[in-house]
Amino acid sequence: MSAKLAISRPGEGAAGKTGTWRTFRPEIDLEKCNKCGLCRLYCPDAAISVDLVIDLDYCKGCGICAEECPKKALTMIREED
Amino acid sequence: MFEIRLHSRGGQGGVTAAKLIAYAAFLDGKYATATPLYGAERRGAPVVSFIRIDDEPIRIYSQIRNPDLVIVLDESIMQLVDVLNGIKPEGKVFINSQGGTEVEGHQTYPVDLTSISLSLDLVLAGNPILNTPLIGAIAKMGIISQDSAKQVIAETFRDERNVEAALRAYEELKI
Amino acid sequence: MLTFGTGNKAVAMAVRDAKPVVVAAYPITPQTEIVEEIANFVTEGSLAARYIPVESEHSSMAACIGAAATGVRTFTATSSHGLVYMCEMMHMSAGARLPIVMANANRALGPGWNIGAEHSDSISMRDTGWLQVYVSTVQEAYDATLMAFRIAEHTDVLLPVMINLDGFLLTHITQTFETVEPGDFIPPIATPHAIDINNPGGYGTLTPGNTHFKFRHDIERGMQASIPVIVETEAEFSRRFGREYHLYEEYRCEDADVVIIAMGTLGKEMEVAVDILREEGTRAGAIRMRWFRPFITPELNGKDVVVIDRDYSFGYGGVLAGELQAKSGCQPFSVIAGLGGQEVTYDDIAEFVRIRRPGTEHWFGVDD
Amino acid sequence: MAIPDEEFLLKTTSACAGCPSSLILRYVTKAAGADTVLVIPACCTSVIQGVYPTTAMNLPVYNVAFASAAAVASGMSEAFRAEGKKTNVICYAGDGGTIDIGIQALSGALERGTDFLYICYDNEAYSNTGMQRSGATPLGAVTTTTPGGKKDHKKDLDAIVAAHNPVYQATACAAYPQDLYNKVEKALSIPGPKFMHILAPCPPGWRFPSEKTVEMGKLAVKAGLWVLYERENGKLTITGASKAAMKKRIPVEDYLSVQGRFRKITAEETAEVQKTVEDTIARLQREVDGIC
Repeated sequence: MSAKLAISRPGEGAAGKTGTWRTFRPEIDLEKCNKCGLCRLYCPDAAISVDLVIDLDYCKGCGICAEECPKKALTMIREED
Repeated sequence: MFEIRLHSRGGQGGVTAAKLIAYAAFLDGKYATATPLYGAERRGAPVVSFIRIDDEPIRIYSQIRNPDLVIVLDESIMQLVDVLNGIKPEGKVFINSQGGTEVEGHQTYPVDLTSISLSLDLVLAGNPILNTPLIGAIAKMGIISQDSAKQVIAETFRDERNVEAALRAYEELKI
Repeated sequence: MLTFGTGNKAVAMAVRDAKPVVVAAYPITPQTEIVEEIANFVTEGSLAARYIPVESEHSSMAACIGAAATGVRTFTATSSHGLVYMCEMMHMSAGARLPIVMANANRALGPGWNIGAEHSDSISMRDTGWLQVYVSTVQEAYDATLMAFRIAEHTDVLLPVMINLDGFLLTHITQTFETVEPGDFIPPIATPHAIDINNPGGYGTLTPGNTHFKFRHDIERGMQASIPVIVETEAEFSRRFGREYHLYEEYRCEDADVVIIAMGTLGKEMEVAVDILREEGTRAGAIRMRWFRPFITPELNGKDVVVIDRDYSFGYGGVLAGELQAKSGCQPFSVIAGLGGQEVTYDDIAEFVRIRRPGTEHWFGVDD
Repeated sequence: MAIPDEEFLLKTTSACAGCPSSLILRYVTKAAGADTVLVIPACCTSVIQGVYPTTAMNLPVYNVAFASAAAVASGMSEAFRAEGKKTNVICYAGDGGTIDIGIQALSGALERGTDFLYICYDNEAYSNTGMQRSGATPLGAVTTTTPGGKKDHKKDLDAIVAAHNPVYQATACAAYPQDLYNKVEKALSIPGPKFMHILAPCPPGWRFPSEKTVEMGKLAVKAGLWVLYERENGKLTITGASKAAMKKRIPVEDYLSVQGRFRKITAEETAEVQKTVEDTIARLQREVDGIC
């Protein structure tokens, strides 16, 4: 090992696939969604893309998106075992 | 090695005087060290400095126990401190003295440095400047050369009166 | 240029000549003159550095870390309580492999308050990963400071270096010394792990145990690699500037039956004791340890050994004596002397040799 | 100001679900851009980046010891400026690392005029080590070291910082990303020492469900417990949702009662919290009006 200091390099999945942390999963009802983007704005983990697609590999299921959605277009669904 | 112990009071410039004497010796081509003995000295408290002059590099850092010369910048200190402690039998004493104080058993050189400075109005922060006339006196004693004494004063003090003070002390000291 | 000044001034002038980009420091007796002189150099323009007047020693080392992390040359200075106050950052700076150079004016720790020379401050930093050199003249203070930058920044080393000089005894003594034009003696700094905006990374991130120990091991590799770098640097210094230094300095050791070992100013004064003992018919010699980290074991060849420690590890013993014993197998007469600036003369040192009892400990001024 | 799409927090950190610090950091980094170094002392953010050799942070992050962030930033900023670089140096520290152990270094760096932005994300406790009280923990809050509820008030960090007269000082809240983004962007456009104090409602620490992070921040602002403002060249401006809250507020009880950490707060303490709110609002209004 020649590195003098632990320098971590950026990459997705640094904390593993955090999608496995979820108990509840957000689901979008595209009928109700008005593309306001608040869900993406408030997602702490930037797991919602510009096109408002939720990356379920990483979404931790906090539920902020559903809570803050003004159109109630998001619902938290219990993950099945 | 020639060892000098210098007694003064805080604020009288004793620490600077020791550096200037050592610096003059350095200019003479000698090895020299000047060491202040620091404690919790404050203005007015007795202070001791040491000067060593030699033809060889000086390897000693401890205090001077057996001086060849004792310099007393303030006569009144002799009431408080045994300035002759450990002085060599042939050791000499220089005293800044108004009344020509002599020390028994040792060659004594009394010069009134204070009056010289006061007569030239050489006063800094309320204290008469003693180290420039002292340099003149030490040069007269042959411990440092006249040229080096002049250079040290010229490099250290801008005021011409310092040169005059050194010259007067040089003249007043009787060998 | 031949000049005349104190140990503190010599360090400051060496720093000026080494041209650091950032100096962050906090004043403490008896180091103060170093930072005052450097502040003067910066103000008058003879040193084009950023001087950061920090609010504590913890922050002086922290600021040096921040600056050195960007890949620039840095310097700080401290003493005693200041050094132990920055202890956390001592570990951080060495752990981050930042080649910071620091002067430490060795001074006792309270209570009671004491500003005299003692090595307990720097000795207590021995396990941080800092290189430590102890100097014994004003000239050596200047030379060792210049060399410290070259050693610390060497890509085989990349560890910080501390130059230790005895408080007052060396910081405040005025002696002759010669400054040099370093030229390319200190090559431009090139820290391979400096922050690179174009190659983002998490510096010093969470590191699991099975990786962490590899970085720790690499610190030791740097330490070991520093030995040839020190030898090479001192040889190059001698070639260019004419003054010779070694890992440790021997004095009249060739035929000696007994050697005195010490660091700092006592390591110079003891040469006078050796001369006195020789005149008495005792074949004495002296070894002045310069580098305490990395620890370099001198050749003792079965000689009687008298070690003077200006430090103490409570519940253990004199640190230098203990390390020499562990590394060389000698049974030293361990003298503890000079703590808190206690006056120790060449006569006292000669007496240590006369009364020596190998394998025992002697507290000067206590056990008499 | 339009918020750029680029993310500097890659999917994903190991932060708790609903973490306000991650949310704040998303917008801090978006506003700062790539020419930025984050200096991070011990706090949740020093842990959530990921484990060597991979990090979720797509910009340089220098991890330092707890008390040292502002001093490290001082050295870093001076070194960058000495080399002619404009790189943003941002300390991103928790409340413990700012209000308690790091306040000396912060004070020194502000006083020295360090060109940097110091951000304190405040979740009102030592959350990284499992919710011990900090100087930022509010009156009445239960933490693991105040099991009966805290008996002392939250330290007024903003007043302490204001006493240093930084060139720019602002508050923000995780619940208002646009306001937060605007302030970071503005702060970084001004040379000199800048400071931001950002409220970070912490689901596990404050004992509320993870989906309520944003809601909790909004309640704090609506109750006037957290006032959004900025102070530039000594001029105070109330921003965003706090403009309304300066005139009309919900009772603090609406905020306290929905958090498990306040389960032991007494009626007297609740009244005291309410009084503190009224005093703070009145003081800020006087400043806005130029009366003090």
